[in-house]
Amino acid sequence: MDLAHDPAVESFRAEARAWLADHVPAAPLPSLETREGFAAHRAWEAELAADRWSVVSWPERYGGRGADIMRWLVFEEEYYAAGAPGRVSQNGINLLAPTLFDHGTEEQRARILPPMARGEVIWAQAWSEPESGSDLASLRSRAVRTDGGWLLSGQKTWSSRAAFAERAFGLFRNEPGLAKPHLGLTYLMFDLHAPGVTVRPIGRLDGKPAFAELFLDEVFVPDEDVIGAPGEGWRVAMSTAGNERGLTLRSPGRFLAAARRLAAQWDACDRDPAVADRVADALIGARAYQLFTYAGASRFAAGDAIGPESSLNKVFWSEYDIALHEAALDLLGPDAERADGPWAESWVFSLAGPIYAGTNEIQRDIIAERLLGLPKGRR
Amino acid sequence: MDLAHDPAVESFRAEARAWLADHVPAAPLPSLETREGFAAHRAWEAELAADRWSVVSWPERYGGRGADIMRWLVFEEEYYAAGAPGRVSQNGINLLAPTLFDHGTEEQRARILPPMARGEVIWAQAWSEPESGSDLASLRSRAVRTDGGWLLSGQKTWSSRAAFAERAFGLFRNEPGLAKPHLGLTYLMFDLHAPGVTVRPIGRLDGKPAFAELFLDEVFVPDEDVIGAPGEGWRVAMSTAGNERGLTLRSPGRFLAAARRLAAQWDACDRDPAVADRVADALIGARAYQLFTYAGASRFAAGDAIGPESSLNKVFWSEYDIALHEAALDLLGPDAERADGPWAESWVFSLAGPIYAGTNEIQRDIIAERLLGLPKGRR
Amino acid sequence: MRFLLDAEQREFARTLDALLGAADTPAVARAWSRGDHTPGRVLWARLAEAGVFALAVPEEFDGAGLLPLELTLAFEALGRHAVPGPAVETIASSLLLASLAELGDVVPAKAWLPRLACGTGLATLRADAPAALRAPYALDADAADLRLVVAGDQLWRAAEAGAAVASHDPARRLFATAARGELLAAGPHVAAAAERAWAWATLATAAQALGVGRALLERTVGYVRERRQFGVAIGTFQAVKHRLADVLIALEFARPLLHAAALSLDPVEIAMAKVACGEAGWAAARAALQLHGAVGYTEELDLSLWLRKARPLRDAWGTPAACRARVLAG
Amino acid sequence: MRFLLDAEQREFARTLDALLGAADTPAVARAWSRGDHTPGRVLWARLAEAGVFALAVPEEFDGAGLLPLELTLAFEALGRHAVPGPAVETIASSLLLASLAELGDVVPAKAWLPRLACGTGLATLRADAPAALRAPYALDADAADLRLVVAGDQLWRAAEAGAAVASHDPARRLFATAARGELLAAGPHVAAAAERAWAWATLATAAQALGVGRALLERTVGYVRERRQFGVAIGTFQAVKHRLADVLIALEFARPLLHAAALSLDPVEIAMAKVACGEAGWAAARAALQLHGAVGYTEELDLSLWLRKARPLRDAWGTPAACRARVLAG
Repeated sequence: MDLAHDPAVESFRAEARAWLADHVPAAPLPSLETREGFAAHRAWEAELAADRWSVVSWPERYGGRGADIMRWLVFEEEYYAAGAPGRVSQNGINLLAPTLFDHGTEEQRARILPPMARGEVIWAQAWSEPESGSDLASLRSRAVRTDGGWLLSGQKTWSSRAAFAERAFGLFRNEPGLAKPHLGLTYLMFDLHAPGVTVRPIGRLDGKPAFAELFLDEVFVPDEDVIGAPGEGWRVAMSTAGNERGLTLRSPGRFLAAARRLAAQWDACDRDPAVADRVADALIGARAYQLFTYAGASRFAAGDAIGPESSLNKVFWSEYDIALHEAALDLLGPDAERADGPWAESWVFSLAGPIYAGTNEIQRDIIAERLLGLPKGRR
Repeated sequence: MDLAHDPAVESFRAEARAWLADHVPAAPLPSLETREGFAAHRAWEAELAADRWSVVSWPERYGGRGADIMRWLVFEEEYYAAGAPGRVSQNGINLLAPTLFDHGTEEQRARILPPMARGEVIWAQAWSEPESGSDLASLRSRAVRTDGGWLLSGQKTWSSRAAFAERAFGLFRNEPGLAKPHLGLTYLMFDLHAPGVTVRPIGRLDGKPAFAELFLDEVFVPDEDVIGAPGEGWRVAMSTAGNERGLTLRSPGRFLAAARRLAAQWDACDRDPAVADRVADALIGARAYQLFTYAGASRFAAGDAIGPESSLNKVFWSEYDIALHEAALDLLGPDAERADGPWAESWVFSLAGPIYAGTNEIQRDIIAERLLGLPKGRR
Repeated sequence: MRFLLDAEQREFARTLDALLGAADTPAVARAWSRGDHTPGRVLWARLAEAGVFALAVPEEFDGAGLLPLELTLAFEALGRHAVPGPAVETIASSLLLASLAELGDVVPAKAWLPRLACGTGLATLRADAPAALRAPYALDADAADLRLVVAGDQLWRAAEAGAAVASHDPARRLFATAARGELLAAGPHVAAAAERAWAWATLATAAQALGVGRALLERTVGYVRERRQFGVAIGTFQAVKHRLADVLIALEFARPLLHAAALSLDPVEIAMAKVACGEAGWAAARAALQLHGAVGYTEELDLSLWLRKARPLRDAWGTPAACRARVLAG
Repeated sequence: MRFLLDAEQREFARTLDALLGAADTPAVARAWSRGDHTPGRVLWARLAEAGVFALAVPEEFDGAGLLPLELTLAFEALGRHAVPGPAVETIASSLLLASLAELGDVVPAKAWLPRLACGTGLATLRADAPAALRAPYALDADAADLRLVVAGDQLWRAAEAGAAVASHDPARRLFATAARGELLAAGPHVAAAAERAWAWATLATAAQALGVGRALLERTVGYVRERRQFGVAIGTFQAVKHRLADVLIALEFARPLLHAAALSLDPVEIAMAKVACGEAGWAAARAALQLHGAVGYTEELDLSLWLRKARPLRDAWGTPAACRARVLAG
């Protein structure tokens, strides 16, 4: 057991750090949830991609560096330590791309991944529906077979990035009325500007259109944009959901950087004793999350699959993130109210953490039932 | 709306304070959960009773002072502020006596209450059974009709005070097999030294025999020791349970005194900043609990009944008590481990708070269903 | 002792609640957020008619006398209905001017108190001292007719609102109003009067936070009774029940502190009430957001009007940390 | 990097677990609580045979060399099985003597380390300095063969255990052992050696707390699957599930900190591990007590053996407050 990275990984780290030091914008970009900020973040993705830093873990032929999971973690540490911008391509890179690697065709990968890596095509996710939030198996939007493809109809919601993105991916019911609701679903990709698609941006708490409602009326999708077999969508999507909750959604690098920022702010506030415990806990929690992830990555590198322990992960980081931001705001005193403050946007974002990617209530049910073996059935 | 007591109440307070200043033992009595301490506390009850301070809210003919609820609250404030001993007669005074006032006969009251007031007869409660903790309606111990009375058989547990007490009260099933499990129960009083009773003391976490298991084998109870009608036990007991959770189980005086002790200890520890927030919250919580109780007492004095809001009360004080003790122990640092420390016994006692008198899980269900109107059924 | 509202007080609260319930306050708040103050001023006039802004104005200046308990009832209602505008600041300004008058400086009181009491004048104020309770911005200074700034022992009437600073709550418009313009008063009596004004501001803010928490709880209870997932109303899930039970406990144990603080006007009791009401309101917001899920995270659901107010009110006119320190100072 | 136990380490942990699982450790702990050390010493010898007490003894003194990671595995197992006795203190004493030897003072090491490593000697120690990590009592001084007391820059071997002080955990017997008897060493190297010893004591205590938490969780999961109320196993209630899920999260995020601290022996990392393991163990105890209900509150249920240990271990060799301060000191 050791925590020292290989020299090759450390030289990868040094290379990333040097590149970031040269390229990270001095001033923060405008919020990526605005049209102007979206464009600025898209340009940043192109800049990353130009030197093959946008998708380090992908194979080189799609624009990556073939980095293993340790290198990916190290890259993320450097990325956030450098104060680099949020990732507008996150849905595509973290949710769709892993699905394509596991279930897509070579044609799909070659066609879809390089423009994703360059930020030319930004992807929105289209999972939820108005009546299907946590209960994803109850989806009702339909995919009806037509000549050479499918016609999508129905309504999707909480589609993050959809206000400004080009394309989206999600599950649609191709065979209604089956006994088990998670059967008869198909995983499809579609164009947000196709005929029949209406995108209605939704403002989140701070008013920024961080997600949208999608109204689909017989939107044609060619067969080449189905991932996996028709009717197999649930199984295909669940592997993505595992990724989402697991190693890729929140890299430890984010929280290490945030905890260091908090500690620096606390130093600057004369080490306010009323917040001391929470600053210590932020430092401890960031390190714990990093080490927990290293342990998972080591098991993954040794050939183990990522299992339901990703639910531990989701609950931990989402509650950690809120606690960290609450401490930061409390250090600001009455200035915490300022929407232009140093923690303001990430605080608003943190409040969504216990809700999305499976609410923490659902995650705790999963932990209790699958990891502790408590009986299912009631909630 | 006002918070000033009547002059008559204030002079009652002054009388109580003066008596307590003269009589409260300088050194704490030995733990009432030991044989020696039980005897010492019984003697203290007699001393209280000699000057009619043991049951101030009872009518004078039974040894009380006919104090109204405001006077009772004021007495409790003075009692705990004076550092007076815990009440070994608590089960009888707070649980059985209110039941006798509501449902007993005049003969029962005249026979039972005065020796209870003098500490001559100490009462244990005998509610729970091994398979019926929170689920009290599932009781199985039986009362079988016999000539001039009843024969009790079965097993009771968590019978507090029973290791050293004289008598006990509880519910027994006189008519098994009815459709609704809370029907067919009878409320009876019995002698712990009667033939057929075996008392097995149970040590609590600190080893002291704070409760006992009772094995009953055809224990004869005369009709005069049934409270209310046979089969009406559930209804009779529930009025007591309301009292238990409500105003009488934990008087605000206890927590005001404890919070003041904590604040004094904090002062003596150089106002340790790591515990400051919790000391402030202890002071705030004690005052909130006092005021909440005053509001309830005012409504009660104005003729309202005590309803399910007593569940708010139970959850609040039990969690408050633990938080207060945790702060106190943290001020002690590694000395918190000492079983002879200033907070040791009351800390162990506080840990039982969220469990007994209806677990806090049950109380929160009640709050959600009866006060907020959320749907019943699942848990 | 009778720690219960009397019939008149209950009637006052009921009347305000009915008035506000019929006033489409969400629309008023949304207009205010856009900078359209017209519906807000119409509502303000009706609240003044109901007596709200006379509760901190002595009778000699056309007020109702100082009635702090009624004030908490009114501000709980304002919070419950998400009423926008510098209501706390108007009350605090009234107290400030009334206190100056008591201390012999009667001119500003004569000029302004009757207007504030009858609702034709809106006031705001800003102060850097006392440090622990500093109010660094003047709320809604753009909408206010009277902008007071306390700087040390000077009281200024600012001619301009100054630079705007965005709040997390768009219905709260903050301004860094500068201490210049007309010097209304100077001397140690300014600091004394300001201290009294802060106490009332803290009390009124605590009441408003409690009302916000109550609205959040009520709306969330309504939502979880209706919203179905996994085939049942989510209000049947024990995790949902227990979280809402905890919110109710926090709110119900905060209210008595608020009323006691109003009765005594003791600074420690006011600080206690502010901690309890502010934290309860914010706990209600956290629970409301979590149990509404994604829909609660949108600005278009009216819930956001309360969600975004809860944390600013927790910190305004005395953060929990500052108030806990006040409690410990004794 | 490979942040995973290797096969040998996993085998070591498994072996200890099997050994202890077959040793009726609850009976051993109960005997120890009564002052009957015989079964405890028998078990101690078997643990020594398995190599536990050699993990902090250099090879030149018949030890296995300093193996902090293996130490955390061993102490997690000791905690999980509620093994009584001054195991942490014996390890810390070994480190203290080994460090003195490194610093040139080899006599006490020669006299004691071989005995401690092979399990024929039990050691305890007490210290007033450093203040933040003070260990005010010598654990099980009545049972120990070697009683060390650090007082400033002096190291004493006490002839007598001194006055007994009761702990909340009757299996932990505390003594106010006095700094007198034989002066083993004096000078600044004593303080330096002591600091290293404290670090190992903190690490071992953290591991023990984690093991205690794990046992409490396992036993509670077993109980709630069986215990029925209202017609169902109480483990079907969501409130029960969520509380146990939170305990699992706390334990699972504490363990990596423990292993990292063992790898680096960095004082900040050790302090982090102690906070996380100590708090997780105590959270597990609170949940275990609540979910067992009254039966968990009795000493006769074996659960009490772990329940009573969790809070003393949280505070021993570095309270959470002291460790958080260490983290912040950087």
